[in-house]
Amino acid sequence: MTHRRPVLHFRAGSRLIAVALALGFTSLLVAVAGASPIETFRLLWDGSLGTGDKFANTVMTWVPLVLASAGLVITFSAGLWNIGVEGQIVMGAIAASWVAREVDLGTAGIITLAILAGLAGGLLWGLLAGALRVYGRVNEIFGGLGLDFVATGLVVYLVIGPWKRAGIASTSGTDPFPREAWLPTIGNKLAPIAVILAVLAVVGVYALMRGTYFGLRLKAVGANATSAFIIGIRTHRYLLAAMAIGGALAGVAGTVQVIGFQHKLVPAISGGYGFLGILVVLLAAYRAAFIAPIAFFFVMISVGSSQLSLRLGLDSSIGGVIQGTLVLVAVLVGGWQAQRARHGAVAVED
Amino acid sequence: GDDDATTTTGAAATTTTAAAGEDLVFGMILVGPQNDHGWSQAHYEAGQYLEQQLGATMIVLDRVNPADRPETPVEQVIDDMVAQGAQLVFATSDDMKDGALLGAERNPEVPMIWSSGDNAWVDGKDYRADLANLGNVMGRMEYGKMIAGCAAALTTETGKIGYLGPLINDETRRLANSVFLGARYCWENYLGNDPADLEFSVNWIGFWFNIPGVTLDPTVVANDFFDSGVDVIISGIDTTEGLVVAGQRAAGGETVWAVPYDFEGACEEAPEVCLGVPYFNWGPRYLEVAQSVIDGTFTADFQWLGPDWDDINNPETSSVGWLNGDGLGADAATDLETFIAGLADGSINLYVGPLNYQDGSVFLADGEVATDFQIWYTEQLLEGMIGASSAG
Amino acid sequence: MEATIATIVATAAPLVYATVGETIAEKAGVINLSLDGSILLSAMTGFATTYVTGSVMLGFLAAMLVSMVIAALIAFASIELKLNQIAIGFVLTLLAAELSSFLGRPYVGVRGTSVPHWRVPLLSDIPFLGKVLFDHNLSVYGSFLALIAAYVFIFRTKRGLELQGIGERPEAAFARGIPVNRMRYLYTVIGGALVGIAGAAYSLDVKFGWRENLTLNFGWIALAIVIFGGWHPVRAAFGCYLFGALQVLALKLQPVSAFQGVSQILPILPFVLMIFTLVIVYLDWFRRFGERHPRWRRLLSSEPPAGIGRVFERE
Amino acid sequence: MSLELRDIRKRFGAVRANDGVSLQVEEGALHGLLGENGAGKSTLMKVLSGFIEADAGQVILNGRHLEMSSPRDAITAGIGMLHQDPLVFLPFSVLDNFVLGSPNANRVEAGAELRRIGAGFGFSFDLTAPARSLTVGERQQLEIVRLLWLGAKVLILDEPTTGISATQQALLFETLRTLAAQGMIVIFVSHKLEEVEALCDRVTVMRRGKAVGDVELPAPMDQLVEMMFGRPLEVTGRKPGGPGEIALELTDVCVDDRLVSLEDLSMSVRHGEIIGLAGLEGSGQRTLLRTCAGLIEPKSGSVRAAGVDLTSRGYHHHLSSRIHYLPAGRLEEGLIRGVTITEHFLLAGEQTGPIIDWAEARRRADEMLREHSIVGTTESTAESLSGGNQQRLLLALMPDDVAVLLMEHPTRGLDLASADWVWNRLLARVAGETAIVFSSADLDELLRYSDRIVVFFGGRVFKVLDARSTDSERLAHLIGGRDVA
Ligand SMILES: Nc1ncnc2c1ncn2[C@@H]1O[C@H](COP(=O)(O)OP(=O)(O)OP(=O)(O)O)[C@@H](O)[C@H]1O
Ligand SMILES: Nc1ncnc2c1ncn2[C@@H]1O[C@H](COP(=O)(O)OP(=O)(O)OP(=O)(O)O)[C@@H](O)[C@H]1O
Ligand SMILES: [Mg+2]
Ligand SMILES: [Mg+2]
Repeated sequence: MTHRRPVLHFRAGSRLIAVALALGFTSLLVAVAGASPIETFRLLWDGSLGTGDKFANTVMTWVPLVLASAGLVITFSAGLWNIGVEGQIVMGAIAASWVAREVDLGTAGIITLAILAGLAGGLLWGLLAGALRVYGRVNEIFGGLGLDFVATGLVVYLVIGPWKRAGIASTSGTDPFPREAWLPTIGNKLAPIAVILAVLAVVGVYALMRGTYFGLRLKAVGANATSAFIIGIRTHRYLLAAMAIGGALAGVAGTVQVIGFQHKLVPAISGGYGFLGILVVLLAAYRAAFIAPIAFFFVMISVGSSQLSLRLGLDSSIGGVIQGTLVLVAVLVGGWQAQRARHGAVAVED
Repeated sequence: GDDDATTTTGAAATTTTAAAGEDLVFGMILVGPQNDHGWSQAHYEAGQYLEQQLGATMIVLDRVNPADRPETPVEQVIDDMVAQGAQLVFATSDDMKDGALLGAERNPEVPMIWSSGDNAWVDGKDYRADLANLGNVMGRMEYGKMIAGCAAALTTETGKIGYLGPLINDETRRLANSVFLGARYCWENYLGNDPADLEFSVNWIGFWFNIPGVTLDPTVVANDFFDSGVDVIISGIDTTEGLVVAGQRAAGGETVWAVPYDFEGACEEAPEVCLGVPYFNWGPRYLEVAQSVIDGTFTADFQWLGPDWDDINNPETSSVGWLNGDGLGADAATDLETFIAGLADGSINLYVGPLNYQDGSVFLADGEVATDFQIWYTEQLLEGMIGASSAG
Repeated sequence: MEATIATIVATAAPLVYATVGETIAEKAGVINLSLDGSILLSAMTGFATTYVTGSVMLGFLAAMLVSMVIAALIAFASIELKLNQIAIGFVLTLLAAELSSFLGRPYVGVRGTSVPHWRVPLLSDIPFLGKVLFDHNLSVYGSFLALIAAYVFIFRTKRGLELQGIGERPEAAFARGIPVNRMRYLYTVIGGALVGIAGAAYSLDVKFGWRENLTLNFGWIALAIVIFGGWHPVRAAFGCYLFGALQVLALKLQPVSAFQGVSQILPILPFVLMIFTLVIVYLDWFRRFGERHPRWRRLLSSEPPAGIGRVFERE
Repeated sequence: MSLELRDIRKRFGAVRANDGVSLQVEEGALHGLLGENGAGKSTLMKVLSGFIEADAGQVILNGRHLEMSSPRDAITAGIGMLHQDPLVFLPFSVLDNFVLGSPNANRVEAGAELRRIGAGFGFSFDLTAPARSLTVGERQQLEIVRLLWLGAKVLILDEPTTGISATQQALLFETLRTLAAQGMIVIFVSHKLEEVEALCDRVTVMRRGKAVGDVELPAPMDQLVEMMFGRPLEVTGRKPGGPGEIALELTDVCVDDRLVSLEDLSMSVRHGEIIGLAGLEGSGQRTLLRTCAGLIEPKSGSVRAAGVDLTSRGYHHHLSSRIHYLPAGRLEEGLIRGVTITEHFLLAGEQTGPIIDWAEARRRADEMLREHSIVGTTESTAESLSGGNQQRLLLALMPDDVAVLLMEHPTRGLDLASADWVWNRLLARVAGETAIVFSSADLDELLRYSDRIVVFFGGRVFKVLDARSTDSERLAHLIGGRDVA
């Protein structure tokens, strides 16, 4: 037992080590590409937070990422690798787009309906992956991946088929929605409703996992489904519920994307936030409390990296490189420490 | 004739003035990579031309499309560039329509150009009188495309030409039709063949360039053309897959050719099979626009500019051009020269009736000469072309 | 027709490499989820190396090296650090893809050297088959070789049996004197090498040249096809050709008005088929059918190796 | 030929599985290795076969130090081990299993050898059949032949008699005697005295990771028992209970469970009654328990509890009828790694609203810990508890009003004190009207606590006995499929 404290202390340091290593690696890349690392990081900061508008844009990008990540915390807790989250975002976006295009109930009505529809769209798509896993024993990774492509296929079909712009057959996107269907904003960008949704999701997921029987059972099912089942938990229902909640939050993310950001349906509507969300949750070690700041950090990098292109002529994929390296290093360092702890347990006692 | 530049002037904008060229900062928003050897690179190099001519400073952001930059919509880029001091912004893709309109609305004091758009065309379908700061520029690529079609028809041995189309809209139908008209004219008049023997098919990928999982794969389309007997591919997309595939096929012993698009240097990736390239030269007009901003005389107008028929490849005067490629045979080159001369002196006008649309309806009655409006807003592919005119 | 089939065969070659490589790694019990990123980064590296050195051979070697390093990293994280293979593979997928964009920028749209074409003398004169199988670029023949070699190795050799044993029940393999983890490294890295070849085969042959996201999604497709193929290289190769055929079909259907819009999304069919396959093999009637017709069962079975994704820890 | 193990040490975390074990075996010996659960027998043999690397110690064969860094080294040196659960590849064919890992590549020859060597001992194999279709005994036979074919001169058998039939056991013992007579060293691991006595010439006894004795056989039973457990075995019996109402009733139940199928089984359990399920591993006890628990759906027949028809109603319905199941794998199918004791109580207990009152939960958990004398804190995770404490926790998680308790191996792997504690708790429950059905491999446990014993053989009920009129010898015969009454 005496060794526990230093190990914990070391673990807290592990994030720092990871960040330092990742920054070192990306600085090297940037330097090789002929730019100044310090200037690069300064621009990332300025590019995402520099002005009120940029900040608003960053926040509006943060919203769908946080929503998707919050949902992923739930599915990861249940032991599910919900790679289908991208597809769930897309299905939410499709459902919300349908409302935005077809329903005419005034702003409040359209937006309420669109959020509900998006939620339902994502929920159903998540539930489908869950059902495939539970009743068809299709691993959720591959079921989800397949459904991602099917969802994208569906948008492409809608955009180039039934919802195409008049006289145009392009996968570029639908016509913009009528203004009544746009989320109301403060200034040009910032949609308070979207921010409220994101905050609710984070707080809700945190509370759910921290303080409820439901969250505890979910964790039990994720840690050992067989034991959980024997203890008396209806494991199938919990797996399905996890997929449903994860999907629903992803669906809301899709809704915010269409009615709050793009204002039309485009094939790339998911923005890759599903996959990015998986990185966020991995870096957050599956804990709801950390996702909001980590997601914000990631979004700063994504949004800010356009500035690198604009001002330094750097390829903006440097943003993705930083994010990926950070998570990779964090995961590896974490694994290395766990390994040391396993071996250390023996050494300390001798 | 309509070989002169047609200028339809919209409302004048109140604009800020830059004192001298060196102080001018302008933004350039590209839809694809700036080194795509196609559409985006042509714009990028026009921007460089401005920097060179005026000593101005360009701010570029490439790959501005929802797939590549989901978190950066066009209007945001425009705001950003303006915030960074841009006094003039070029939004250079049809795909940027919504963002360009919104960005112009939000920044009414900043002159902007939406290339290939029609919002400033008073007689156009989508005229926006309220946007006094957003002008349009487009080249009369119909001529380039006719020349490309002619070169293909003069070269093909199988009598089958394939058109690698992007998405389907007025512009792309217009350009595909022009290729077809050029090909049919040369096939009939220089080779003396029966037009019915010329097979002209169009396949659309769904966007200006390949987006994996969303568009059809242009490499697959090009291969499929060659597999079904096509021996010349004419590209209508922003990137060079058609030419690359042709180059590979030729290396494998097949007799095939291709015509790329958009960018002067596009033949580079496989010069030996390249019949030539119809390209845009945005520089001259962009320079005029920039100068007008400097002078404080900018007006948001609609410019649809043809080649300088005295020298279609004059970088300072011609908005569209055609460069022969290494793959073009000597006989074909001679005939092509004749054809170009005919276009230049007005003796050849291919947009004259009778011309029918694909579904048999009349596009131009016998002897009717197409108006700009009719050409710009082409509704269908022409009779005799194989391929979809619209999606359903 | 034969030209179309020949093209399907040729354009499926990189996928064949990738699925064979992944099948080998998964048979050994290691899931290399990074395929989508590995292929991209290898494609970029292969092309860049060839562009700089002028040697196609070096390009392929460099591409292999890149994917081998990624595969080794996954094996290392799983074997030494006991990390989840899926997690590490997923992170590497995204990272490698971004790296390929970042590092590949100078090589976009430049003209390189491509894989040479070689008509096989005599054989290429066989009607139909000659054109379909024996009139290709060298990397296509390589895919045939990889496929046949993998089949023979896995199902017809002693070492192949050991490979299957490692993935099926690592403890048992270890008890028989097979150094399980060392072999897992080996086969994961060999699988990675094939994935690397897949990347180079794209950028130096099928989609000659380098562009950002040149091969995006093909890695996921390969992963799906491995499952569709029931961890059998030949069945997986069939999946690759089927995928190629669907892409061509999408084109052929485009002018048919009834299919407009729908034709655009035909390429997603492999994923639907994969899910379908996975569901079917767990259905009761399929099992009963399998019991009655053992021959069919073997052909249609889709049992993953029992030890897949599981860390073998020597006590 | 001689084999010597010298001062072998091996630890797993805090557990010293082998704590300086030395052992010497001579040519032609049939050497027994005896010890209670967890004594370190398997660990020692795995070290000898190169499967695990010892922290310290030497293996000396014929006076030569062996460098044992892998099973390959052991096989090369002529040491082969048959593991407790035969390490065969279930989907692979018999022949594939036979050749896998051998340096000889010729399959035809190998097949012929398998047949030839097998025939020498009276084994026969279908070379193309998947190993999945073999019985445990047949899988062992396959492994023995394989090891001999690879040239094993030292053959280690780790508890080979669990899970095989009496005829197969007789055949196995015959085979081992023949091999020893041919000059091989055979090491036979078991915790069953009778078997060791019947087969071996010498025996080494292990306790708590140490070799505590080395005796020539035959030797007095009491001496061996004392060596094994460190004290003479106390037998605390049980007063026969007065059975009450029928708690669970099976009528003509037919079940299909992979290799085992129960046919037309009728049986009833009364409140306050204990039924022991005897039989070799995999003979149908687990299938019966899981059917009673609602985890396996019977093909036909009915399951009723307190007059309610539960057939095909599913596990959760059984639970709400107060029928509980405690499987053998404590950390696999009972407790959850990474989940604390407090959380376990929350999961198993009644839910009070959707929100958890953590302070209250901790207080209750602490109470339970004290009540069940579990060594651990409310925040300890399941895997950090010792096996005995895990079993205590599992029992503590059971509600008080259980009607039928279905248990697999209630004391497997527990030391005597823990085992005693467990049975005391169980007996207390029985007094409170609970009916218990348990399976065990320990004949004494079965005889000591059961009212009735149901003996399984080959996937069917072979005999139902009154426990008080049976002795362990008869039971052993019945388990082996021979009825000598
Ligand atoms: N971890 C597990 N271990 C064993 N069996 C399981 C497990 N999970 C699910 N099952 C099986 O799946 C079946 C359905 O499980 P569960 O009761 O959780 O589903 P449900 O839909 O929530 O309940 P209901 O039976 O009320 O529909 C169970 O009857 C059981 O046979
Ligand atoms: N891989 C392992 N990790 C951790 N502890 C282990 C491991 N293997 C064995 N142990 C522990 O080492 C001790 C000795 O185990 P071993 O398997 O050698 O006992 P055994 O005498 O064979 O018992 P049994 O009769 O039950 O088979 C036990 O306490 C066991 O829990
Ligand atoms: Mg043991
Ligand atoms: Mg159920």
